[in-house]
Amino acid sequence: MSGRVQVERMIEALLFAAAEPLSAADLARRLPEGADVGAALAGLKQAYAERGVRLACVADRWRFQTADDLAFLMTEEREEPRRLSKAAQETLAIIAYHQPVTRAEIEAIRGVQASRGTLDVLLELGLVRLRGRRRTPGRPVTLGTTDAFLEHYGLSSLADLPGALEMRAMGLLDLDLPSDFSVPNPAAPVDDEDPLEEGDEPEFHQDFLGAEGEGGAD
Amino acid sequence: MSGRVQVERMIEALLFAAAEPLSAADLARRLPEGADVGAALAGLKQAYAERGVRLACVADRWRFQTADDLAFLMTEEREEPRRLSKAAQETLAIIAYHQPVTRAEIEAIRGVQASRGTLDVLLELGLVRLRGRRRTPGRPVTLGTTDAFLEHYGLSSLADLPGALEMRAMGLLDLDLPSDFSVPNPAAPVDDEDPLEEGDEPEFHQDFLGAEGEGGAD
Amino acid sequence: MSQKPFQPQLDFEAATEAAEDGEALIVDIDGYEGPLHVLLALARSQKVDLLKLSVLKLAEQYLAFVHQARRLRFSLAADYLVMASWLAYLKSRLLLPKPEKLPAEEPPAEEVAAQLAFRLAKLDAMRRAADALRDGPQLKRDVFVRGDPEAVRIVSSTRFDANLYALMQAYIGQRKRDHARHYQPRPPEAYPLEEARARLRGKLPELGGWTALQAIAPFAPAAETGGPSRASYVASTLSASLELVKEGALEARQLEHFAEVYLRARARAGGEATA
Repeated sequence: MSGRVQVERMIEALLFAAAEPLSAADLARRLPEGADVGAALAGLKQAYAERGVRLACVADRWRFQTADDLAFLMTEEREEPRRLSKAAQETLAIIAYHQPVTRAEIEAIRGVQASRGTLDVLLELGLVRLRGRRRTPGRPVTLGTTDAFLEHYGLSSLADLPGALEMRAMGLLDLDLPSDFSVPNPAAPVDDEDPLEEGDEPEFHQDFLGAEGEGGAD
Repeated sequence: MSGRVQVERMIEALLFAAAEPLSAADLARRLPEGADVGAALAGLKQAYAERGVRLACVADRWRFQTADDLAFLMTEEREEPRRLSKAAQETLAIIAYHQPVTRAEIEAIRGVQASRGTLDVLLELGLVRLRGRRRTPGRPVTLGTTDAFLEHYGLSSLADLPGALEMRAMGLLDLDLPSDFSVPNPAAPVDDEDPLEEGDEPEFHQDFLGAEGEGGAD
Repeated sequence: MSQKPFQPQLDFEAATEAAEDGEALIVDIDGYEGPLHVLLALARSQKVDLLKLSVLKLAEQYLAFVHQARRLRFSLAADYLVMASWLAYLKSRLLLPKPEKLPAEEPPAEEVAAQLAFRLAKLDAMRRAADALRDGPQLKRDVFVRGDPEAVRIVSSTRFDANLYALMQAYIGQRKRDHARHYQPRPPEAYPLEEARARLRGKLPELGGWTALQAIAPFAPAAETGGPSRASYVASTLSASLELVKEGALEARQLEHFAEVYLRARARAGGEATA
């Protein structure tokens, strides 16, 4: 009988989409007048008895949950970053546009100290690399982006990074910025940088972050 | 319980529990070696075809979702969606069907200048993304749709866009207008437009994720 | 097309006015975004395959539309008028007998008409596609995913969310902040003199013997909690002690420059000050 099947379908959808378990009364309120909620719940419970998902009643409220015997499937948790934190995103943006850039320069633009966790994440994801050393006192290590960065963002070269014109076209630049506002060209040749030499493997945390790098503060 | 049924149960449980769609590769990684994920997914899709919850493939990944004929029940779950303006809808359609497409090309098709706000909204909502640059003079930035777009409209891939095949057959998706075409358009002259290049097909996953995208590469 | 003289029979008053109003390009006539959208709407009313549409009829309809719109005193956008004059020209070419020789680089009028029809068909296809997308099942409007996923988050870990627009936003956001940033040093907090005086007065009974100033001044609280520095405590306590010395409540002595200052309560209050 199709009326019964339809009520079962409705309950199925409602329980599936609900953010929390629903009582029979909750369900009845949202179903067409006269629907036999009890019978439909019993029917559904039966139908799902052998499946990977079961209909369970906890404290008089109903919900779908995965079958107990499959719990082993649900244990694995992968802690891999899918989305960059705001700090990492911002740092990556600066490195991309201002490369080669030193840590001090990143901090100058961001107005906060570069946290160690942020750069670690970017290095670990392979989006950022140590490029060389600036030919200035102290020979600070410079950072730049990697080929993986270009791949991820679908760019064929650094020259493809959208510049000020495109930012304006997308409405990202407002009029309140000074007229001399410019975005550097990351593809331009650099003459004050030495490539990292063979054997010059900067101790990242020492050379770049200094001793005081905060522990992953984002 | 036969092996096939067990695999179906496992997939069922995983997809129910997951907070986001999972690809066949994601599933295979979590299932016992040698499980026939494809057959099990097909079987599940069949089993759920008439139910209140259905198995759907969006952006090449699988998810359970409520049957669309039951939308009327879901008043409490419905989020007031940001309504796209007609201009934004049309722009989104042009980007979806013509990608990768430049702003000038969108304007050429619509015959009006893209108003500020139209593209911003689509980018902001994450329905559209910057894909790269056209390899033509000026190297204009190209636009394309995102996975979120496919998920939102329940499409398993760009090939599923309604009517795309016929439109392509009729030449309606070609970007180059017939030769010598010259409707005057003060807003966006089209005579400096170059056709899409060979090999610049909207292969979404390839372009976006590079070699290690999607598949079980981890 | 500039070789041929033609009179579009239109005056450009409205366009001029509109331009003066600064809204020449954002004019919205009956919800049409631009001339092409008007043409499409008119073409649809012919109810034929768009590719086989009568451009002649279309041109007439459009000219009538623009005429009507102008009479209703809409401020008419330049685009509409350019399109109108172009269509009037195209119409005249379609109607006139073909000249023996076409001027160089001017395609036959029929071809131009066909191209216009094709272009309208393209826009129409996108309009229909937009409608199809809008009317199809949409997430959170027609279909819903699991409302309460189980505690285990199963994420597809190989996917990395790289969004160029977000990257640009992140960049610009910082540069803007950079421009807006001002240096605002926080003034150091000082140990108020009144407080130091009151405290020292309270301590007088304990100061029977010579006691080092350093030992009397309060110690700064643990770092990071704010509050005055140790130096401020010492300085304020010294100032307060000098006042008490002047009042005759206290004696102070220092053996040499930079040596420790010692303080002692005077045996009897109320005498003359000691140097």
